[in-house]
Amino acid sequence: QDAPKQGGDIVITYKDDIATLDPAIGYDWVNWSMIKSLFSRLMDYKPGTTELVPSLAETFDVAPDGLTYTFKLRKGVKFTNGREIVASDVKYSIERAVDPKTQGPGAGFFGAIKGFDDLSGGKAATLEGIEAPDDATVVFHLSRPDATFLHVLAVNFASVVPKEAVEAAAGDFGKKPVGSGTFVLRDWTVGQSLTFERNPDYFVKDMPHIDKFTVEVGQEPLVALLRLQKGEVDIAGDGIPPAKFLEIKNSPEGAEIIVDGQQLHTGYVTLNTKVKPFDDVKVRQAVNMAINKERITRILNGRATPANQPLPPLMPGYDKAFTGYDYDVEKAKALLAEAGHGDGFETVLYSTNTDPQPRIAQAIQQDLAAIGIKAEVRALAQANVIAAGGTEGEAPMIWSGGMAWIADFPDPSNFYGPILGCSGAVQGGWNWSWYCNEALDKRAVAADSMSDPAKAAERQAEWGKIFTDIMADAPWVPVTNERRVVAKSPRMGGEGEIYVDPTRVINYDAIFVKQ
Amino acid sequence: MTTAAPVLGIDGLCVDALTPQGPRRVLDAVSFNLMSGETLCIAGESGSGKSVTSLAVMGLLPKASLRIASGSIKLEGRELSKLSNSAMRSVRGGDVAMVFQEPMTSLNPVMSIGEQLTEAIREHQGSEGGTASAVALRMLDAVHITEPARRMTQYPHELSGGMRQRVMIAMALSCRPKVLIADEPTTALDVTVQAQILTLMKELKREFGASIVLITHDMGVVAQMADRVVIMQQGRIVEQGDVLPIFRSPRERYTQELLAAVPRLGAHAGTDGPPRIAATAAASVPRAASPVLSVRDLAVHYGKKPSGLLGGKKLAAAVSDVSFDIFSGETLGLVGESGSGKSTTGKAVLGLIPFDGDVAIDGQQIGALSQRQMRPVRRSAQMIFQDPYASLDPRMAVGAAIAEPLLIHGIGNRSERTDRVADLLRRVGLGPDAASRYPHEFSGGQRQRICIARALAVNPKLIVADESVAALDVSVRARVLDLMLELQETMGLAYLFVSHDMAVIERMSHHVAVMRGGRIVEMGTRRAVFEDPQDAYTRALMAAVPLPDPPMRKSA
Amino acid sequence: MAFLLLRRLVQTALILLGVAAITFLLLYALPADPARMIAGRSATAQTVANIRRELGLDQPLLVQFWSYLQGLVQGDLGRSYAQKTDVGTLIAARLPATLILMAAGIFVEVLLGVFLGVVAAIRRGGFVDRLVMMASFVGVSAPQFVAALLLLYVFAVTLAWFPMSGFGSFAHVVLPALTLGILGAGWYARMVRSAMIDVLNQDYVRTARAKGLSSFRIIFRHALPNALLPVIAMIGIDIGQFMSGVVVVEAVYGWPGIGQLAWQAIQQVDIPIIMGVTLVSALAIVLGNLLADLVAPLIDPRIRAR
Amino acid sequence: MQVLKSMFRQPAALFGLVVVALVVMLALAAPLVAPYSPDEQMFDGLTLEGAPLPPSAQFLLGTDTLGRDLFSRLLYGARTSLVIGLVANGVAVSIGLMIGILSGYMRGLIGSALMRFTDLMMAFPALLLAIVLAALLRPSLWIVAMVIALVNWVQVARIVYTETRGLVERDFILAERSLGAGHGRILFHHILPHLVPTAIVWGTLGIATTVLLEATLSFLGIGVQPPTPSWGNIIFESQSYFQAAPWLVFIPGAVILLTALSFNLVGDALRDILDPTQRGRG
Ligand SMILES: Nc1ncnc2c1ncn2[C@@H]1O[C@H](COP(=O)(O)OP(=O)(O)OP(=O)(O)O)[C@@H](O)[C@H]1O
Ligand SMILES: Nc1ncnc2c1ncn2[C@@H]1O[C@H](COP(=O)(O)OP(=O)(O)OP(=O)(O)O)[C@@H](O)[C@H]1O
Ligand SMILES: [Mg+2]
Ligand SMILES: [Mg+2]
Repeated sequence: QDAPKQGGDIVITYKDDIATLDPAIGYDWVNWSMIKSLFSRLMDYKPGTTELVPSLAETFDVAPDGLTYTFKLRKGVKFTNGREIVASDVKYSIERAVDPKTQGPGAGFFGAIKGFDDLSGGKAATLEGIEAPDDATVVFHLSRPDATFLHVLAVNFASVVPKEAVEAAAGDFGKKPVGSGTFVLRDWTVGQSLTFERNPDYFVKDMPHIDKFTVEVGQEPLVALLRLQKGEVDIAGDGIPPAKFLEIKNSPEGAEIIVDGQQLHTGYVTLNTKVKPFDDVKVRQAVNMAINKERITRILNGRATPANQPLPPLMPGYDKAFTGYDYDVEKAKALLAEAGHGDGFETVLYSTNTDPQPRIAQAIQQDLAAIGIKAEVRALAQANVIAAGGTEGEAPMIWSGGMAWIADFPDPSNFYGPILGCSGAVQGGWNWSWYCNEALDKRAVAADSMSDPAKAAERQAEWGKIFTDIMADAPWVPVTNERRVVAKSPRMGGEGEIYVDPTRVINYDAIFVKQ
Repeated sequence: MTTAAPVLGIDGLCVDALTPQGPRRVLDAVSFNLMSGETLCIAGESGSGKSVTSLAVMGLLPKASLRIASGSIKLEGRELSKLSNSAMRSVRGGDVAMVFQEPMTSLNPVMSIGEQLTEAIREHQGSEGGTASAVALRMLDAVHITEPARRMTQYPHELSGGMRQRVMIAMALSCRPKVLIADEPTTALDVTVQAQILTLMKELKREFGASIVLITHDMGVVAQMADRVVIMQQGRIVEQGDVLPIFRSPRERYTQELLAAVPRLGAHAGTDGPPRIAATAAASVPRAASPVLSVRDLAVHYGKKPSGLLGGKKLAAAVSDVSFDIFSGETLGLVGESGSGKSTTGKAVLGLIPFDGDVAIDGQQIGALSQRQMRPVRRSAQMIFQDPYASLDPRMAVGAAIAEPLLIHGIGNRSERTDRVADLLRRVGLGPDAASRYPHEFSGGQRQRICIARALAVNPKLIVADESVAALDVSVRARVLDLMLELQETMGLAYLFVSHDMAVIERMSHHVAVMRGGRIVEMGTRRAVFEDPQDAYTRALMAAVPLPDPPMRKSA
Repeated sequence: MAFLLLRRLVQTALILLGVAAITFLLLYALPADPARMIAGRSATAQTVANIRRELGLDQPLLVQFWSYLQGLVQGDLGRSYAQKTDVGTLIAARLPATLILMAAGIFVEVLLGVFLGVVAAIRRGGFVDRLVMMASFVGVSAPQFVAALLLLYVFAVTLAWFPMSGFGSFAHVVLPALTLGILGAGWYARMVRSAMIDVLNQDYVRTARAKGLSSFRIIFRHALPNALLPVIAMIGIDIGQFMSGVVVVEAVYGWPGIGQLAWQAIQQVDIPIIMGVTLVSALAIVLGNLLADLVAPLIDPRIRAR
Repeated sequence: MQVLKSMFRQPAALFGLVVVALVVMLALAAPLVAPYSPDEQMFDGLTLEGAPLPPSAQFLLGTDTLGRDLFSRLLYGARTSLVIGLVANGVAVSIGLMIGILSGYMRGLIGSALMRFTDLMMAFPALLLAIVLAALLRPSLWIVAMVIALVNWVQVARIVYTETRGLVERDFILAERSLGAGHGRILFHHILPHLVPTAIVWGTLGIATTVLLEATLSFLGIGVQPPTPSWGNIIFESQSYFQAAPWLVFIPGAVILLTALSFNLVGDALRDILDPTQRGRG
């Protein structure tokens, strides 16, 4: 690949409007990467990889007990309003993310910081666990060891914001963001477009590469693709719709346009362990064997690979040797018979209603029919599926497509708690299998306490084991690991990974124009 | 008599009506010529094809149901029936203008009178807006409409039947056509206005050398206007010729009958009531103690009711201070100027429009009655509307329409009703096949008879008859009037009889009321009003009646 | 007249109140929990509870409704849950686009529909009539998405006469308006055709012809106004459709109208936005109908205001 | 009988009648006619890359994106779509007619109240109602039919209301009142017949739009759920494939068009036969 060039304006399209650019609030995959570029955090990732690097922090130090983290800030870094960033800004920003008044969804990430409960419970106004002894030093005190804490400081919610700008915006900070990232929001025409310009004072030289990018929203993906082919658009953010994929792929310029990369994603079917007959592990295993994942990847035009465990292959801890349940209809039938359901049974399979999810649900439905399970497919708007999943005894099976877990940060623990752990198996939770294995929960806590960097490999192995052990209980049917497909114009340069960055989707900092 | 070529020449014209059962001939080999400067009157039976003939000349036969089968129509030697549509356009309105028989439905309900008048003027004379409306105003004035300037801004539904008729005439005359075809132009007009209109037409003829085809039932009008006469019956011309020979010595039987049936004003002078028809009826029914219809201080306002808060339009009374009684077996004849409020009175006394004052039918005050309570009253009081076409549901077969009141009031079973309908149709002189046809397939006079039949169906005690024989030829009219009298004698029917035809009023009424400007200016027994009119207007009315006698015209 | 208008305005307010109440009730009958939608997947139960409390979602329904109404009278439509901005601002930002598309779309629709309907009525039973009938059925049977994309392919991609997407110039509005117009014209065409057939048989049309007027004037000045009543009503209805229901066309042409806002809000259970859009479009519908009712007597003087 | 005979005389109406009969018969006989099960995702129904197959001898009208036979799906889909197009739409038009007539006819409080109720219903976001129902009820064909009827009647009512207002001012209505005709009689014998053309327009154009509307509603989760086919959801599922697999959109589209058109031809003929003022035409 050629070296990145500086300069150039580009246009990016998305279907959905940008909800907010407030780092304490924004939490969807579209604004996620924009917020990443508008703000900086103590920690960040090397573009296109899952490798953590200090960012606003110059250096950091972890105490041996894993309970105290000390960061030294980079000198002379300024917010785009001209003020220099000091340690108290870090403290303020994280407190703001936790403060219930902010209504931020990310508060829970900071649960390990001392005083978290007081602030989020409204009993305190600040976090006692964050100290700013001087302008250049931030110290975090944790109430329990948290091996993912550095990752936590790299999520958007830990972005550093200037208090005066937040207050000046009077509740509208999400529309008038001020940060210290690679880009500055220059203009926002609600419902139409946003313009980002490079931050000339960004603290890393030659970052970012492009001068400006314009985000046009409300753009139908099919049309965005047409515009891209005509040269009006440089990146079609929503990717290539299934209907167009083969046509583009098989066209002469296909290879240049399509960026196809792995992401931290697993598509799965949850089997509700609290609903008959899925309370029987044999039934769950039978279902695992009944689903023809190869066929499903074919329906997806090969844009996914069959999955056999909860973790996606890119995730540390993924067990390459594990094969899970093979597709075996006979064995599945036998297992069902063993469980006393030789004649099959009737059940309901939920799915969201955006293409291709209902189609995949129907493919699964047909596979289940082959072993005698009559599943009614119920394709609903996402909010309703989520509601059904979080209601005890409601949804026997849910195909997660469209809402599937994409990791917040590249650590296996992020794939456990809310979706497979006991804490998520509550009313309104995201553990739609309602699977709660206390023993595994304990092992998970133990693994997360191994915060000593030296033990990282051991911790990874332990996490991998937890996930393969889960598969013995088969609360999920891991179905596919979908790759993200982004379409870019031929003039756009850079490795595929920075368009499908595992931690931020499109890495606006790293992309460049080839000229 | 000139030997010059006729302005309009019709030769062997045959027209077929298309019916589901196949074509039915409605015009059979009609031929006549219209000379320049001549007035040709077409008279004849109702339904004989007079209107169809004139429509054929205009090229306006309804495509869906009537078609020229053969024959030629020549205007100044030019064959009209083969003209292209656009060529025909310049003929229509410009060279040949027409006044239609039914003024109610012939004006566009959503356009102001002014616009409907001026557009034709503009179309054919190319005058600018200002002059066109000046011409229009002049024409309205010429047809003697009250407040012509205001009428220009009004809509057809706000005008009385006679006013609309005059608008139609004004419209036709405004372009100074070479040939004017007027289909019953004065049917709805009171005699004074009729006289004025006829004079106007004569003037037109003199001034512009226009030729006129005048279709009328009124032999008085024929006598007064015609140079030549065409008598039609059942789609055929039975006799045609100069006016004097026809009146003096009619050759055909039908013509003789027609002339014999002409009512003459003063024919009943010296008697009190209408002539007796039924031999069987009791010698004299004693006058009932209480009237069938009693009206006191009736007033009607059109327009919006003033609303409390911000006030509504200023209201002008269309009718005020009207009081009268009608006893059973008696007829009150209502005459008067067009627009004087006759129809309004008729509608109000049946509670069809909001009114002030007291109206009692059969002793019952109707002002306070609900729709449900009104129903028995409706059975005993029926109305025959001035415009028969507009008052018939275009989507209901005539038989069903006549049977409707029976059905509404639960009279008889299915077969009895069918019989009754057939009987009524026969009595008003329509064939039994009429029952299955629809209103638009009838001639004006036929529709009027349908409405009469419908009103008679339930044997009411009171009938408000609004110009209900205006469109009938004299022979049919005589039959219908006799029928009405007979029913009155046998069943004690009471009539409020609105008509502009003084001879008819004279024949039908016991009492007569004369209206003008919404008020009754004179009321009394027929004898008193006819033989000794007090009011100047009444006297003018009497004087304006045309006499059905051509020679007398010459000496007048 | 003024009094009548006043009465209708009061009725309008009542209708809006009714719409607000029903919508509110329905939204809360939804099992989906807005707090959870905002909180996203990683949120703890505590976070969700906090959000719920901050949004006032833990209050009894009536209290919530009451405070919503209080805001409403002061012209405050509330704050979006997901976007954390004034709903009023969000709607106002998209209102011009919606109104422009509405005006243009209805214009095309009515023009095309009336024209085709009139032509079909005149050529009744003939080839043109059949063609118009076919066309109107193609219009209503066509899925909007496909129709919009086809037009886009032809006129924006292949011929490049118009821009593919966006908002701002006259050229931008042509294709979306054309799409909506072509799809909707069928209704107008059919209504006008059947009303015109009736009217053309009336005596007053015969009178107009007897005056020797041009066919054009006869049809458009004499006959058409008598056939327009249903068209007026249809326009009233369409105003409502355009205010909330043109999501697909907006999406295809990247048109920043209210439809897209509403659609996204529904997906996210963003109640304040849904309420706001509902009320604004309800207002438009009621005003549209009011307009239709007021225009009808102007077209047909026989209908006097009751 | 008379009606039927007149209809046979008009080629267009005859064509419509034949198509309507054919569609209904095919829907009823779907299991006998369909070459495959409508739900079977056939292994050889997709290319190796997962693309649907164009029409061929094996799959008469091609396959869809899951490898199912389109012809079979259309046959079975006719059942759903006919119910929606005829029943749901029919009910909507009937209710709309009723309420529209009443509110246009009645004066004073009741008429005005009825119309304001219609306004309210119209102003109310139907989509929302659909979503809520979807979330609360078990989706079924009848619920979607109900929702469609509930949504569509309002517009019919509006049109009918306006037309009725014009009709009541006609003189023959006054004449009917003078005869003593009650409200019911005037409404049903004299006003309703004049609204038949409108009803036919809505009844037949409505078939096409409701069949499509059903798909929108199933998309929202109410109404027939996959894999049950309906003409609408066949189109909807694949509408973005209109280039890659045009048969998936245009064939069902043509079927909807043809069906609605045929109903319209029959309706138009019926109207002409019932409308006396149009009688006698050659
Ligand atoms: N549109 C039509 N369709 C079928 N028959 C018609 C139509 N119009 C008129 N007729 C018939 O044609 C015949 C002649 O009608 P026409 O209107 O010319 O009578 P007319 O002489 O003008 O009578 P009147 O004096 O009553 O107006 C009548 O029998 C009538 O029933
Ligand atoms: N709907 C209406 N709105 C307003 N004014 C009306 C309306 N109907 C009638 N008028 C007016 O009321 C007056 C009386 O009309 P009416 O119809 O009673 O006259 P008429 O005596 O029957 O006349 P004609 O002999 O011409 O039929 C006229 O000046 C007319 O313009
Ligand atoms: Mg006549
Ligand atoms: Mg009168």
